[in-house]
Amino acid sequence: MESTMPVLILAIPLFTFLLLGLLGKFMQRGMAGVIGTSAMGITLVLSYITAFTYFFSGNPLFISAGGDRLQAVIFNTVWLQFTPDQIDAAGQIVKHGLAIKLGFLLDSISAMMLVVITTISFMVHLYSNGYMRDHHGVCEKGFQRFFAYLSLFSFSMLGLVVATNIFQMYIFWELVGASSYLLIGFYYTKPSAVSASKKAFIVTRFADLGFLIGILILSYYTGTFNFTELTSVPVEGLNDVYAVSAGTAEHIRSIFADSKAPLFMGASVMTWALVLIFMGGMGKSAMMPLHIWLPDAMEGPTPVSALIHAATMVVAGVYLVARLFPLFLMQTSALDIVTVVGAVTALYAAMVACAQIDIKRVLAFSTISQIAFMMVSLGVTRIAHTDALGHEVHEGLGYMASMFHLFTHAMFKALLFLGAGALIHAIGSNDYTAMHGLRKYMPVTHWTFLIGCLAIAGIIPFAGFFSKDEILTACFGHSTVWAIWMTLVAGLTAFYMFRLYFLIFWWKEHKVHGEHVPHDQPWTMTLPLIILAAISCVAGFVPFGNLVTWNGHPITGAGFFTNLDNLNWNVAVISLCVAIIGILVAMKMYRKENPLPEKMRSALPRLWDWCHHRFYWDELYMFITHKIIFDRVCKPIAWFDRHVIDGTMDSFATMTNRLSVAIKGLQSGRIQNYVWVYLLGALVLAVVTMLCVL
Amino acid sequence: MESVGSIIAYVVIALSIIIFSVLAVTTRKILRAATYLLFALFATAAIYFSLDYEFLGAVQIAVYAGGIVVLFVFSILLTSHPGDNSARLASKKRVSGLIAAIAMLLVSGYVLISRCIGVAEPAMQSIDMQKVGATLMGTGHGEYLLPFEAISVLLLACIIGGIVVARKR
Amino acid sequence: MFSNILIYFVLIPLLMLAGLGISRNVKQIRAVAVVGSTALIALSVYLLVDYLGQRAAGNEAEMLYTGSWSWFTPLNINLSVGVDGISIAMLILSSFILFTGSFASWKIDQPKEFFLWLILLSTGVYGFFISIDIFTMFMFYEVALIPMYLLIGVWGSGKKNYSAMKLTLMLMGGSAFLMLGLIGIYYHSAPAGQPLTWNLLEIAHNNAISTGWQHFLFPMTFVGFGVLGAMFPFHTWSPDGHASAPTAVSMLHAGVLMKLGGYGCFRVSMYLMPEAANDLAWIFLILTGISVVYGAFSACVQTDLKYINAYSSVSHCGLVLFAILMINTTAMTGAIMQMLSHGLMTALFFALIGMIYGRTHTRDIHEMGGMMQILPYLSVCYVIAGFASLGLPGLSGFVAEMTIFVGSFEQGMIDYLGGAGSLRLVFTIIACCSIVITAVYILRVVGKLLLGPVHDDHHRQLTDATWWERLSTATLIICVAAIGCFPNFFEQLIRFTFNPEFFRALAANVPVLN
Amino acid sequence: MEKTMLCYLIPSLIMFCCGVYGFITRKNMIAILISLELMLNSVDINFVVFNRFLFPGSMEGMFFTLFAIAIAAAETALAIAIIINVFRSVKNVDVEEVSKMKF
Amino acid sequence: MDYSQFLAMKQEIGLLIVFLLVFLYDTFMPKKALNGTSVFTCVVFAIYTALCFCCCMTDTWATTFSGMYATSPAIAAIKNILNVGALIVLIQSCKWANSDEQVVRRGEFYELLLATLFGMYLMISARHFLLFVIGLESASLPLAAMVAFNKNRYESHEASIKYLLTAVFSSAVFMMGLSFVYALAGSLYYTDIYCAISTQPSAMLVLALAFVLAGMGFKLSLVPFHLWTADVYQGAPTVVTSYLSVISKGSAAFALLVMMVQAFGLVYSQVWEWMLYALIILTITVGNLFAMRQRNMKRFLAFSSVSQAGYIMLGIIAMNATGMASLMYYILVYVFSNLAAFGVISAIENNCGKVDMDDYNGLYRTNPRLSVAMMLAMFSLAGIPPFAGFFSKFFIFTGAIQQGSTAIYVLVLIALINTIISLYYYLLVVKAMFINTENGCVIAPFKSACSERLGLWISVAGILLLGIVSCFYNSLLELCQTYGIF
Repeated sequence: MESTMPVLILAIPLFTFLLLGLLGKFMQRGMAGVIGTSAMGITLVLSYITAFTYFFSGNPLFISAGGDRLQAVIFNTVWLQFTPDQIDAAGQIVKHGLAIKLGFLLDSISAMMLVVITTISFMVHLYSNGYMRDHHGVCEKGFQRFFAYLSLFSFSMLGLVVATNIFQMYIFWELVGASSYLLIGFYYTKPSAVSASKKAFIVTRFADLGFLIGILILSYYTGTFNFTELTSVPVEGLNDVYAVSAGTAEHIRSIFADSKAPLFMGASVMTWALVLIFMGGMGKSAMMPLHIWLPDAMEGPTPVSALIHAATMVVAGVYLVARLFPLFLMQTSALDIVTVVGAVTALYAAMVACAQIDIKRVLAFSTISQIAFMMVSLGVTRIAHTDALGHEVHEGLGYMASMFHLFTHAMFKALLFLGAGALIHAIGSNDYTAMHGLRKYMPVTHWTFLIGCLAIAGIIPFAGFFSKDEILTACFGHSTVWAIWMTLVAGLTAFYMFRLYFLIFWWKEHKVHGEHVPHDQPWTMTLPLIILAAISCVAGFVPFGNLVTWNGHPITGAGFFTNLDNLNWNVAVISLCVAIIGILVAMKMYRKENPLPEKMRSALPRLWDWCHHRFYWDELYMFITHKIIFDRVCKPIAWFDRHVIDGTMDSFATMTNRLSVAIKGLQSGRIQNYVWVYLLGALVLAVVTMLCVL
Repeated sequence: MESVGSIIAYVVIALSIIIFSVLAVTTRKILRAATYLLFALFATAAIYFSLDYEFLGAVQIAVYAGGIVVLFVFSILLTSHPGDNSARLASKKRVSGLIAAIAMLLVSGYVLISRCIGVAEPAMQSIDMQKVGATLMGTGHGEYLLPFEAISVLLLACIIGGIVVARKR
Repeated sequence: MFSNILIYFVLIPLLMLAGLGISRNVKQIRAVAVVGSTALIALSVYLLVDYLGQRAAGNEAEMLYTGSWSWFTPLNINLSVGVDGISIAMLILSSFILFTGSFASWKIDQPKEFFLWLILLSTGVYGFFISIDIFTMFMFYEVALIPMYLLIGVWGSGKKNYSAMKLTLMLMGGSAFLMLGLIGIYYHSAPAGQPLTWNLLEIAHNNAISTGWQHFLFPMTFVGFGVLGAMFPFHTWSPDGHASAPTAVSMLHAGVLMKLGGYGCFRVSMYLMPEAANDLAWIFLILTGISVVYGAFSACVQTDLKYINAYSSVSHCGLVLFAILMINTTAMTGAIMQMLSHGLMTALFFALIGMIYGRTHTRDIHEMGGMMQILPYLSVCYVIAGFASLGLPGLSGFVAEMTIFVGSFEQGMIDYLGGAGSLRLVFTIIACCSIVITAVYILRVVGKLLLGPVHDDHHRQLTDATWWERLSTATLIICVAAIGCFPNFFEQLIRFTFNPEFFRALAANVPVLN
Repeated sequence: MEKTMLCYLIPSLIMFCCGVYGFITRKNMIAILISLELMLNSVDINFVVFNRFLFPGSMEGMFFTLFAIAIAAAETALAIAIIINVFRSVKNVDVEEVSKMKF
Repeated sequence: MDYSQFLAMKQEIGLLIVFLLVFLYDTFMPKKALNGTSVFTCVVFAIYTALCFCCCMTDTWATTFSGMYATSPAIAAIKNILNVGALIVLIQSCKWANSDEQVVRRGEFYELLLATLFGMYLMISARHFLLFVIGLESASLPLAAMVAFNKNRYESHEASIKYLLTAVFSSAVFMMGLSFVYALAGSLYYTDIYCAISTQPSAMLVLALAFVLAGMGFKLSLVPFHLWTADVYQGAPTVVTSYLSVISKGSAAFALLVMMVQAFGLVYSQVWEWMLYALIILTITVGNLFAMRQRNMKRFLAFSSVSQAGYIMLGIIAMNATGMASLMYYILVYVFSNLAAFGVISAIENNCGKVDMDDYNGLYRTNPRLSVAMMLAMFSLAGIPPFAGFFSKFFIFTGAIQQGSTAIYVLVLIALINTIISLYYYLLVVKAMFINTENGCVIAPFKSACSERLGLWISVAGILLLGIVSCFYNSLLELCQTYGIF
C-alpha cells in the first residue's frame, strides 16, 4: 500500500488546523466551517478507503495466507533518536537504538478507529456548523477557532490510533489532551469552563505521568518502543529497516515470561510497567479514581463532548490496553487490575448517572460506565479455556467484544450527545427540569434520541445489544461474579438512560415561554443525528469477530448475520430481560409526572445525596489539591524559599554588614589607639607564629 | 670580673636610663619631660662611651641632646604656657598603655633572654676617627658612601618639607 | 586570525558597540541593533550549515574551526576557539534571542546606553561559547555577567537595586569558586614535565588531573557554574533578578546567560573531570533533583508573573544540570536540548510578560484577567509558550524533557541493576513528577491571566501587540516549534559531541545492559 | 658580677617600652614626640650593643646608629613643624583634639 | 673606591637631575615664569620617564657598592611603572597646584614629590637595610609635609600629624626589628642575612620578622597596621592621596617582595609565609568590611586600597616568577585604575568641592564622561573583564596558586570570596552615578581642566589596554622568568 493516503489522513487535518488557526481571522466565519467540514469529509473518505483496503482488499500485506489479519507499518520515520543504532564493523545495524518514530501502523483496531474517528468527527463538524450559531444563524465568536481546534483534535486522535510505537502514542496522547483542554475551555470567558479545562488537563497529566514512567520501564527492559516488536505479532513492513530484528520478539517474551525482570514490592516490574501504563489509560478514559474531570468537561460545546468526551478521546485508554494486549496477557495480574477498576467504575458511574439533573452529566457518567464495560471486557479476556459453565470460550472474545463495544458505543453515544446538543441549543439550558415533554416539538431529535437510548440499553437489534452481549459473555467466561455485577450495571444503564429519555421528552407538557417555541434544528444538525441513528441500528451486525481480534485470527465468519448466529443466547436473554426491567422501572417512575421519584428519594436520602454528589470525589480532590498540596506543600516551600534559603543568602549580606558596623570602633580616629593596635597586632602576630613554629 | 668602678658606673647609667625614661613619660609637666629626655639621652651617650664608641657618644650628645632637645624646648615654649600641667590620665588610657608596654616588654624580653643570655663583652680595639671617616666615604663592603649621599637627599627633603609646613601661608 | 569564522561572533558585537557609539538618534541605534543581530543570525546559520557539511564530509575532529592565537604566552594562555554541535546550538540560540530581544526593547529609555550594555553582554556570551580556552572562557563569562547590574539597576522595575545587587553578587560569588577551580585545573592540566595548558581539548586529552584533585576542583567549578544555572540552593538571585529586570534583559538572561551555567558545567566540570563527576554526582544530583521539583512547587503559589517564570526557570534549568549529571549520552543530549528549548521559551515568556506589563503596569495575576479578550495575540503567544513549557509535543519542551527522562531512567536502571544504588532512579522519577506540577502552575496562570472575565475594566482600552512585538514573539515561537517538530536534526547536531572518549572514565563502573 | 649583653639590652628595652607607654598615654603631642625619641634611642642602643657584644669586628651597628640619629633628627624637625602647624590651626597640641576623622 | 659605581644608578641620578632642575627653576626663575612650573615639571619628568623606558629596560643587572645597591631589568621596570604613575599624578595635580591657595607652595610640592619618589627608588634597589631605612624615611617623611599642604583645611593638618606620628612609631618598631635581625646575622646586607639566618627559626627571628612586616605593613596599609590610612587619605589633598595610595604602596610592595625573597627567602615556609597568610586574610577582609560603609569617596578608596594591598601580597606569598610578575603587573594596573578614580574625585573636588558618594548621585546625567571613567576605574578595581583589573587579579591568583600548597588554595578562596564584598562597594559607586537619579543631581555639569582630562585619558587608556594587550604582562613575566628578582 502506498503511503500517500495515510499521510494525507494525518496531513489534511493538521493543515486545516494551521490554516484556520493562523489565517482564520482573515476569513469569514462561515467559510471556516465549510473549509473544516470539507477537509474532514476528505479525510473521512480517505479513511474509509484505507479501512476498506485493509479489511477487504486481500492484500498480502494485510492478511496472511491463513486468513490472519496482519499489522502493517505503512511508513515510519525517525523523529527523535534517543540512542544510536549499534553498528558492527561491517556497517550492519546490529541493534536498533531507542528512537521515537512517527509512522502509520495499520491493523484491525487502527483501521477500525480510523473509521470511528473520521465518522464521528465528520458528523460533529457538520453538526457544529449549525450548533455554533445563534438562533438567527449568525456564527458565534470564535467559530474559526472552534473548527481549528476540531481539526487539531482530529489530527491528534488519528495520529494516536495509527501510532507505530508507544512513544508516538504518548505524543499524540498529549496532543489530544491539549486539544481537549482547548475545546473544553472554548468559552474561555466562563470561569467554570476555564476551571473545567484546567482540571481535565491536570488530571490526565497526572495519569500521563504514570504512563510515561510505564513507558520508561517497558522500553528499558524491551529496548524498543515499537508495537510490532512489543506485541510480537509478525509484521510485513514496507521496508525491512522497520521490521523486527531477529530475536527481539523472543527477547521480549523471555523478559515477560521468565521473570527476568526484578520484583518490586512483590510484583514483577513488568506488571508495574503495565499498571502504570494503564494508569495513563485510566486518566484518559476517566476510570475511577481519575474520572473526575470528565463530568466537568461537559462545560465545552456539546459537539465537542460528543466527539472527544464520548466517542473518541475517552476510549483512548481502552485502545491503549488493547494495543498492548499481548503484553497484558503475559501479566494477567495487570489484567485483573484492569478488570477491577473497570467493574467498580462501571457500577459507580451508573449509580451516579441515576441522580444527575444536567443531561450532559448523565451522558458523561453513562460514558464512563460504558468505557468501564470495555475495560472489564478487556480485563476478563483470556486465551482459550472453558468457562464456568463448561463451555468452550473463544480465544480473546472479550478483546473483540471490547473493540466492538467501542465502535458501537462511539456511534450511539455521539448520537445521544448530539441529540442532547440539539435539545440544549433549543432550550438554552442543560437541565432536564427546563425541558420535559419535548417529543412533540422536536420529533427528529426525539426519535433519534430514543434509538440511541435503546441502543445503549442493549435492546435487540440495536448496536448496543450485540456488543454488550459479547462483553457479558466474555465476563461469564471469566468469572461469574463479575458477570453478574456487569449484568446489573447493564440493567442500571437501561434505567438511567430511560429516566433521562422520559424526563426530557415526557414527564409533563412543555411550557412555552413567549414566542420561543422549541423546534428541530437546521439540517446541518439533524442530518448527523439521522445518520448516526441509522448506524446505531445496523452497527450491531458488523462482523467484528471476523475483523477485529487480538491476534488477527478471526473467531467468527464474515457474513452479515454472523453476529446473530454467534450469540450466546443464555447470556443474551438474561441481559435483555435485565435491560427491559430497567426500562420498565424508568417508565413507571418518569413517564408521567408522579410523586414516586420524590418518595424514593426521601426513602433513601443518603444514597441519593451520595449519588447526586458523585460520592464526593470532587470534594476529596479539592481537599487534597487545595488544602494539602497547595496549602501544605507549595506554600510552605515558597515560604521556605523566600525566608530560609533566600533569607540565608540575605543573611550573609546582613551579617557582613553587621560585622562591618561592629568593628568600626577599630577606626577610632585616635592616633594612640592606632598605635596600640599596631603594636599589639605585631606582638600577637609574633607570639602566635612563635607558638606555631617553634 | 669587672672593676667595681665600672659596675657602679653601669648601675648608675642603667638606673638613670630607666628612671629618666619612666619619668619622661609620666611627668605631667611637659618641660620636665623634655628635661628627663635630655638626661636619658645623656645616659645613652654614656653607654656608648662605656662601650668604647666615643664617636657615637659624641654625636649622640651633639645631635640629640644638643639639637633635638633644644628643638623640643623651643616648640614647647611655642605651644604651651610654662607651668601648664597636663590633666590626669584617664585610667582606661593608662591601662591600655600599660598593656602595650608590658606586652612589648614581655615578648621582647623573652626573646632577648632566650637568645642573648650570658654574652660577655668581648675585647674590641677602639675605633679611630680615621677609620670612621674612611668607612663613611668608602664604597666597599661595610662602607657607607651611598647611604651618606642618600641621607643628604632625605635631609634636604625634610628641610624643604619643614619649611613648607611651618611657613605661615 | 580573521580567516576564522568564529572570530566574527565577537567582532560583530564589537562593531555593533562601535556603531552604537557613533549613532546619534533612536533610529540609527535600532538600525545598528537590528542589522547586527540579523548578521549574527545569518552567521550562525551559515556556521551550522557549513558545520553539518563538514561533518557529512567525514570530518571527525572533536572541534571544528579551531584556531589558536597566543595571548599571554608565558602563562600558556591563548585565544583558542573552536565549536562543536553544542556550541553551535548555543550560538544559534544566542543569536535568535539577541535578535528578538532587540525588538522587544524597541521603545526603551536611553536606548544607546541600553543597547551598549546589552551588546556587551552578548559579546561575553558569544565569546564564551566559541572559546575552548578556559581562561578566555572565564573572561567572557564575567564579561557577560556585569552588564546585568546596570541593565537591571537602570532600566529595571520594582526593587531593582536590591535585585541587581543580589544577582550580581551571587553570580560573582559563583565565579569566585569557579576562578579557583579553573586555576587549579590549569596547574594540573598536564603530566609532570609537560607544559601546562588552558586548552580544554588538551586538558581532556592529557587527562592528568588526579582523582584527588578532581574531587576538589569538580565541586568548585560545578558550583561556580551551577550558581548561574540556578542550582538549588543558589538560585535565589533568579526570582528577584528576573522580576526586576527589563524585558530584553530577562530574555537574554534567562534565555542565554543561564545556559552559560549549564554549558560550563558540561564543558568544564564534566568534560575535564569525569572521575570526580562520577563520584560526586550524587551530591549534585540531589541538589538539582530538588531544584526541579522545588522550583515547580514554588512557582505554583507565586502571583507575580515574573516570579512564576523565574521559579519555572529554576525547575527547568535544574533539569539541565540534573541531566548532565546523569553521565549518559541520551540524558546529556537532552540537557542540551533542554537548554535550547528553555532558552527560547523562557525568552518568549519574558518577552510576553514584559509586553503585558508594559500595558497593564502590573504583573500580579490577581489584578489581571481575561486578557484573551483584550490582547488576543499576546495571549495566544502566552498559551503557546505555556504549552511549550509544560511539555506539549510539537513544541520544544517535550523533546527535551523526554530525552532527558529516557536517558536518566536508563542510567538510573543501569545504576540500580548494577548495584550502584537507586539514587538516580528515584530522582528521575521525582523529576518526572515535575511535568504534572508544571502543568499546574502554567494552567493556573493561563486561567487567571488570560481566560475568564476581564478583571479590570481599565484594561479594555489596551491595544494588542505592535509589529515589532509580533516579530519578536513570532520568531521565538517559530524556533520553539521548529525544535519541537524536527528534533532529530538538533539531536544529531548535538550528539556527535559525545564521542566515546568523553565517557572513557566511566566505562569501568557501568555495567553494560544485556 | 659581669656586665653581659642583657645588662644593656634590658634598660634599652625598658626605654622602648616607656616610649610605647608614653606614646599611648600622653595627651600633648610634643610629649608623644618625646616618647618617640625614647623609642628611637632605644633602638640605637640595641644596635650598638649588638655590635659591641656580638660582632665586635665590624661597625655596622654603630653606623646604623649614626644614620639613625640623623634620621631621628630629621623626623623630629619635621614633626615639630607639623605640630606647630596643627597648633596654629586648632590652638592647642592636645592629641585628643585631632580625632575628627574616624570610622 | 670606585665612584663610577654611581653611574650604574641611572634612574636615581636621572631623578635627582629632574629634582634639581625643578628646584633650580622654582628658585631662580623670574616670578612670571613660575606659572610654568607645573608644565615644566611635567615635561621634564615625562622626558625622564621616556628616557628610562628607552635606556634602562635593556640593562642587565648590576650590583654596586659591594652589594648595597642592585638594579636589574625587573627593577628598572617597576621603577618605570612608578614613573608612569608619578607622571599621571603630576599631570593631575596641575589644576590643584595652580590654585590660588597652593600656588605659593607649588615648587615645593613637586620637589617633595620627586624626593619621595627617590626614596622609593632606594627602597626598591636597596640591598642593605641601612640604605633601605633611608629610602623608607625619604619616602615617608616628606609625604607628611605633602599631606599637610592644604593649609586651610583642618583635615589636612589632622592627617599630617596622624601620618607623621604613626610613621615614626612604625619606623621605630621596624628598626627594632632590624636590630634583632642584625643580632642574628651580624650584617645588614641582604645577601649576608640570607646566608646567616638558619632555617631553624628562633624566637628572635620571628619577632624580628613580625616587626619588619609591621613596619612594611604600615607603608602598605596591611591590617592591623593600616589604621592611619583612611584618616590620612581623607584629610590629605586628593593629589597626595592618590600618590600615597598607588606610588607609595606599589613601591613598598615591591620592596617588601625583594626584601622577603632576598633577605629572608630561606625561612619562607617556616616563618613568614604564615604571618603573611594571616595578614593577607585580615587585610582583605577588614579592608572590605570598612570600605562597605564609607560615604566619603576618599575614605572609601582608602579602605579599598587596604584590601587591594592584601591582593598584592598574594604576589609575594607566591614566591615565584609568576607571582613577582603578577605583582608588578598588579601594581601597574592598580596605578592606572586608582589614578583614574582619584582623577575623577579630584576633578570633582576641584570644581565643586564634593567628595561624598551621595553627591555623586546622578553624575552620569550631568557629567557622563567623568562617570564613565569612574565606572571603568571601579570595574577595573573590582576585577571585571575586559578591564585590566581582571587580568591583574587573575594573574596574581594564578601566581599564588602556582605555589601549590593546600593552604594557598584556602587563602585564594578567601580572597576570592572577599572580591564579592569588594564588588559590592565598587558597585555602590556605580549605582550612585548611574542609578540613583531620583533626588536630582547634586553636581552641576562642568568642564574639567585640560590637565585633569589628560590624566584621566591616560588612566582610562591604561585600564582598557593593559589587560587586552598582552605584551605588558608577557614582557614582565618573561623578565621575571629570565632574570629572576635579583
